[in-house]
Amino acid sequence: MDITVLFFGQLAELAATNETVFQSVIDTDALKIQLHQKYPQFADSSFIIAVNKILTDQNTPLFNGATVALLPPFSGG
Amino acid sequence: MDITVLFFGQLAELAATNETVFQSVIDTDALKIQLHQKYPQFADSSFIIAVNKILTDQNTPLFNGATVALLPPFSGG
Amino acid sequence: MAEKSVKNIFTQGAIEPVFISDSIAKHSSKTNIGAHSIFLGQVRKDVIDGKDVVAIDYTTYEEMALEKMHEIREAVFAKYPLACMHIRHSLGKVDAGKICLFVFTSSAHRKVAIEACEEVVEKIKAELPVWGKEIFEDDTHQWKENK
Amino acid sequence: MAEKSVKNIFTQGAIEPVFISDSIAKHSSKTNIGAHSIFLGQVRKDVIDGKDVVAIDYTTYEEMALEKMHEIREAVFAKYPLACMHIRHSLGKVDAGKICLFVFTSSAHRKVAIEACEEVVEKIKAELPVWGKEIFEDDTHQWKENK
Repeated sequence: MDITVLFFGQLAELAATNETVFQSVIDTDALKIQLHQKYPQFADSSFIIAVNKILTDQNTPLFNGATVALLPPFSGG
Repeated sequence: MDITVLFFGQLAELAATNETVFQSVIDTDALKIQLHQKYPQFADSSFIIAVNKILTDQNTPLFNGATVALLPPFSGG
Repeated sequence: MAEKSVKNIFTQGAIEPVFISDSIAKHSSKTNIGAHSIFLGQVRKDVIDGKDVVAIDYTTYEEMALEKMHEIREAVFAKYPLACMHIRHSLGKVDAGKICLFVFTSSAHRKVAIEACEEVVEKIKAELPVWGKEIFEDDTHQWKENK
Repeated sequence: MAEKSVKNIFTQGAIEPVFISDSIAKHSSKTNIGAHSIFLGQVRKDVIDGKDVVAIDYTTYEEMALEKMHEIREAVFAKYPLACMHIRHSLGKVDAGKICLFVFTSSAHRKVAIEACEEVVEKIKAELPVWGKEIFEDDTHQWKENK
């Protein structure tokens, strides 16, 4: 089971990449734990999560092939 | 004593001139009466009056050299 | 009354889009600006009693209009922390589809620019001694009234 | 979701004033329009901790941003009787003094054009996944946050 994780803005900078793949994460809560283990530099960063481009603010199950985007506060315009 | 009267918009069209001179009118109420005598075609027209470019909605004394403008409803922009 | 700072706002005929882009471009050196708000009035081809409006012919009491615009400008600058304000209004004939009014406000932040622009537009419509004569396709006309 | 009508809104680098005037000029054949409202975002040379911001570098989650913009567009068209709406947002580096956002709404009457424009600007600021990196004169940077 592959979950693609996309990083944007400051998180892409902190992760030093735009994208990575996680395996065997059943939901977004589990993903967050793994993210903070793999990227301790995210500790001070706030972000919201989109699963397949839909924003979610609660724990969301993940399936093979899901794309999870980590979105820091927006600053367009 | 000369009072210059300026016509604008529809009133200029109805009067067939942009400007005329009245003599011996002591105030704007007296002027209105003379205007309606001289230009009966103004009967259905609404307008406000500016004396030396200052709008006035009450009777205002007129002095030699005053300029009175008859302003139909504005429609700029 | 600071007569010397009374600026002309009138242009003969339509306001060309390139005048607007030139005006925008001039602000690139004002790097304290973060937001511009622009309002443009365009002559509508209204259908009145079955006849198309093909143009509006604008006239004004110029001396009074410029003094009034000066007052409006001063009042809006006193109320809002604006960086700039530019106004153009057409006189004479403007064909349907062409621009007859240009109001352009700039500020550090968007709220100020947007609110000031709207306020200036409303004041121009309500307070400037300007008259529009709607000209129909058959050369008849009627006098416009602002709502 | 009507995928086929999702329009691009992104432009590499600054939005040039001539793009804006071309966009305005294209509306002269739409003679049902009486009012245009335009908002422009311009990159400010803010001073932060004693250093000048010389540019903002914009990135986006493009696929999601275009879908979100499509939703915003549909919602605003459903709410207001607009004739048109055009949006451009910069990506990549935009120097201080240059235009990074162009929102352009048109309607028969001014209130609709003005309110719709403001609403679109607010939604873009709040809802579009776009990030601005403020670049300082010494090549350091910080990540912008919208207020």
